[in-house]
Amino acid sequence: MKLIKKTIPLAIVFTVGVLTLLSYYVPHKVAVDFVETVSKWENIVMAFAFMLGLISLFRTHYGKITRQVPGWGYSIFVFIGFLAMVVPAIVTKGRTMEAGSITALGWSYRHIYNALAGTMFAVLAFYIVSTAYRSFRIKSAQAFVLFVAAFILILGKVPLGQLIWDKVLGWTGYTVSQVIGWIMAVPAVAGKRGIMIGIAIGAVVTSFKIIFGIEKQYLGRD
Amino acid sequence: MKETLQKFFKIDRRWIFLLLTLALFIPVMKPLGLPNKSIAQETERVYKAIDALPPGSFLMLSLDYDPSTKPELHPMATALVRHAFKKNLRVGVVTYVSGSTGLIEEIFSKVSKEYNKVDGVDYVVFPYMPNVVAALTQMASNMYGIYTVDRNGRDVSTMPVLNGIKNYKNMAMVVCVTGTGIMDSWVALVGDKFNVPVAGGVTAISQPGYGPYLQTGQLKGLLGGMKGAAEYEVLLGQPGKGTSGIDALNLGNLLVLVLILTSNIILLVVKFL
Amino acid sequence: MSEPWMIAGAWLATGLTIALFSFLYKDNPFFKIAEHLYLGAGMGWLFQVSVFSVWGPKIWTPISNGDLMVLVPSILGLSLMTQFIPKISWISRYGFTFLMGYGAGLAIPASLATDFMNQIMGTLQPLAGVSSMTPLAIVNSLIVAVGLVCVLFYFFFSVEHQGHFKKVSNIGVYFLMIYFGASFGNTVMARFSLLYGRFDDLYTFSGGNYFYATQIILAGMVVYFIVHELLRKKEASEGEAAQ
Amino acid sequence: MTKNKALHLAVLFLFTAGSAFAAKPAAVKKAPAQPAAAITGFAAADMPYDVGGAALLRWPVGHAETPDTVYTVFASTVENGGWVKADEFKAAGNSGKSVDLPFWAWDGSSSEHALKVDLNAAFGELPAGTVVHFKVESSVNGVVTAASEPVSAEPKGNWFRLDRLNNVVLFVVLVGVFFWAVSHAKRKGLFIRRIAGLDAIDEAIGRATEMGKPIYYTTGNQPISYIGTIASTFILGEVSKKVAQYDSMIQVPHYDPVVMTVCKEVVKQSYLEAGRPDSYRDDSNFFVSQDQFSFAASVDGLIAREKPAAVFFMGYFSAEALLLAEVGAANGAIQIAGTDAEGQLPFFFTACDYTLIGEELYAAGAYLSKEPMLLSALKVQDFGKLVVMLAVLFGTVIVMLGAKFHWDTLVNVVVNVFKAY
Repeated sequence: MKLIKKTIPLAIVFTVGVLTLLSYYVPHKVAVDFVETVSKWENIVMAFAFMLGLISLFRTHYGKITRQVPGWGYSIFVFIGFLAMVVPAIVTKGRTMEAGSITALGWSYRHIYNALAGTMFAVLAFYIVSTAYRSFRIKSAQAFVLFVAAFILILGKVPLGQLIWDKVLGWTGYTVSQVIGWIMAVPAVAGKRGIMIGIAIGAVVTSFKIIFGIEKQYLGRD
Repeated sequence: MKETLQKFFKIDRRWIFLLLTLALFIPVMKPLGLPNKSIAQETERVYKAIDALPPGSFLMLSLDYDPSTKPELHPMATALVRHAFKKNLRVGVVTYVSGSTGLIEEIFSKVSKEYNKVDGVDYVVFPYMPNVVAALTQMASNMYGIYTVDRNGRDVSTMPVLNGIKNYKNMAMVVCVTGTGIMDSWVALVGDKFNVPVAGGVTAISQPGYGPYLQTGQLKGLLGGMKGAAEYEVLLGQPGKGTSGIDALNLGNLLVLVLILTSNIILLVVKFL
Repeated sequence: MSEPWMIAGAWLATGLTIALFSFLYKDNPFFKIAEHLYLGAGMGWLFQVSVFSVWGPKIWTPISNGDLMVLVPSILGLSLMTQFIPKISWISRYGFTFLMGYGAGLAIPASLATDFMNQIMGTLQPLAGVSSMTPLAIVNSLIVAVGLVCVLFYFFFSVEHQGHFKKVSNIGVYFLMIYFGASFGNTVMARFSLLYGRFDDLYTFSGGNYFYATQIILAGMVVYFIVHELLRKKEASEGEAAQ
Repeated sequence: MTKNKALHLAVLFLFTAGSAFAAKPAAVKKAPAQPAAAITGFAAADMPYDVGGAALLRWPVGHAETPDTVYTVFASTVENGGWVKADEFKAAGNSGKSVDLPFWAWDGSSSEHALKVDLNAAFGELPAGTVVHFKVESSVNGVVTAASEPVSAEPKGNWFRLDRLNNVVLFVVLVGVFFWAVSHAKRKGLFIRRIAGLDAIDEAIGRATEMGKPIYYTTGNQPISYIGTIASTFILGEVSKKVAQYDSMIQVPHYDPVVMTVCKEVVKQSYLEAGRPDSYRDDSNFFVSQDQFSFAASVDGLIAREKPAAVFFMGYFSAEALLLAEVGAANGAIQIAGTDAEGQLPFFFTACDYTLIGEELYAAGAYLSKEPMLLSALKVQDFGKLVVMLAVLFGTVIVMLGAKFHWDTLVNVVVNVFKAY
């Protein structure tokens, strides 16, 4: 039992991992084809995984409706939203445009999906302001640096801010765009690069632990 | 005194939300025309390059943005099309982002009427193509190898707008408006190799990354974000969404600055009280 | 699509937009409806993408053409479904260990190349042109190099950050702060332009040709909040009176 | 210290050994000497270290050549005729130095021209074993001034990317260090400094228990194959163990169904290890949506309604990071974030109480579990950083001095070693 429950899964990780790893160093067509096949396979497995999610979602909300838990009425809208996208998609075979005008799916996409996604994305504008108000308080030298960098970037990105800079700090001989350019190309690069290199090395080590089965907590106990 | 001030720290976020709504919505209804600083050189370079083209030249536009970057890039694309029509240039449009087809339609259904331009005679919109690298490579020798029909399925070979246009050598200029990396492909695969002038329009976030291309002249000019769109509208003498947009951004950014300054001033005062 | 459909679409989009924005005021039934609708619509959109770009061309077409290789990933994919049956849910390990192996194998060389070696080179390479650089440019390149070393030291786990180590790691923190601040500030305007775009749509839909969709829906929602608040107060005062 | 030296020697040896295999002008067929208007020494060979379908052409710089001279390369797959223009370039823009390969895999000089010809662009996919013929013409202002005799080469797929040797070496060294650290850890134990954000986990869970409110944990928006997600599942294991001990409640909304599957296993095992299998609830891991913003909208709704005492954001996040974190903050939760999405770090950093920056996310699982095998991994991470720090410090000095005194070879070596091909 241990063989099929644990050993084989670990063998799969090892084999797929090592072969994928090697394919980076082997230019031959065999390796290229291998990576192509495996990534196609991954695509297919992910398509099944998506169904897993969809079924989970339906089960949850179907359960809420049948058990009539408080707020079950809202769960009906999950199914309405789903059908509002899928029914037109079946009719139009997944095309949003046909002969220069939008199809039923295009209509659903634009007025339901896109309106909702765009709005949620736009809500970020509100949150970015309230976060800024709350957290850009100069309580330490480090917070001061954070504040100054953010302040200059917010100021210098709009024409009015550039005018203000020229009025107040024009005597320095540097425009705010030059200062922004310097911040983004020098100190910010150092900070970002440090994070990136750290991440890279951490990712390599973690991948290594997974391929060699050193980290296998994700398999569960039995 | 101290307590009242400290209350400001815990001010209900919803007041801030309301202020921001006002700051961004008022310019939408009525552009304020807040002072826009002198026009950036990169914007002017795009304008001058297009303005210098003789009437009847073929301008290729690659409009590759979807609704998520529409606020910044749509005004640019609209202003560019207006400029081209005003100068009586022939316009071809290609796209490699599937979400942009509806937006392109929006531009031409409006702007072509303003200038009495006819689809197929003065402009052509090609259908969406998924693989940008393959398409750009193919167009180097013969663009009809991939584009046989326009977006409505009409045969392009007989269209007057494409008379004498076969590959990059026949095009006067390429302008790519995008929120993706597609502009890099245009520069590397087309501009550098076939001596076609390439200019572009990008979002404000990615704008600093194109500095090197501008320096080396691989890009003839660049419109950056809402500001670039507004500047182009000023050059064109037709204020539009870019101009009202930059008003909104001016007010929005200033609001943030005022807020964080206020909160720090209160912090200082509280400390010394 | 005909005119009435476009107007209906405008009303729908306006309603959903305002419903989501109303969460900024407080949680309410309109938001909950929009939220649940979005849940379904989002999965619906992905479902149709998956059907027409994976299930059709990558699974169904090959199988009907006799290419049985796709059965292998299909079986791996199916194994994931055993999640719904707790007794045999361990079978799903076959599916996800495949995904993990693939991810880990890809990550090692790619991270080493782009995020490790190329970043070191990016720091060193500018200095190769030192003979033709202005003093300022040299100083800038050196700031990047020193800053990078300090930031990396901040992440160093093997020594306690005390004494001189503390100083070095503190310098690293300053570089991180500049990056965070600059990156935050750089994003602010982009988010505003998105919000401006939504407002612009709402303004368009407030026109007479859309039968004042924005105003009417907004007014309706305001009325709801007022009535709701009044009822709540009334209930509260009645509750007090009863005591 | 001697160990380090030995290592350096080994690395050096590998690179020199590599250059022994480097592509020497291994011509398949050389053109015989030609009269005046001829390009002599024109040679064709298979392009090394590639998948096939490309050839490498080399010929010496001509005496009569000016920077304006244009070279046109023709290729053909048949014995006679069938010439197709494969490439065209100005003499000034190309030399043996312009082939982008490191010093251990290529020795090009500036007194020759070298060109990689991509044959797939000209002929489509070539069948294996096709012999391709090449010739080159030079011209000035469109007038042909010289031409070469045709030569031939057979493009084929190769088995090793010698140009990526530095990548291999780095990987092998890291693996070696890992096993050294493992054996060291078993003998002596390893020191790891404290990580502030992780010490706050106890506090957060304790508070949730006191308040009788749930804890929310999100694993980001990447699939299970992504490293940040896997790191997040490790941390989830440790967090849920503590949750089980405190008898608090954890809720894990998911973006990816497979990650949910894995997390169920992880949480279940943690409850077992904490000795409270009866408190485990299968629905504590639940699927929300695989669509970015509808996930954010729903989780925002949940946080606003249930008002959790603590929220954990561990994994990779995109724009939804601030959408989630700001709602959590507004609802008074203690928030601990950890992400390797460097673009979102500023938002977590400002909106959350503690933030694990980048690699600290990967280190967290090991730090919390205190298991020697896992702690060894942290030592490898430190070793990697040490390599970078030393490389940057010494590299800066060497490159600057080298550039100043025109030690071109030295500068080239340093830059090549750290370049990814």
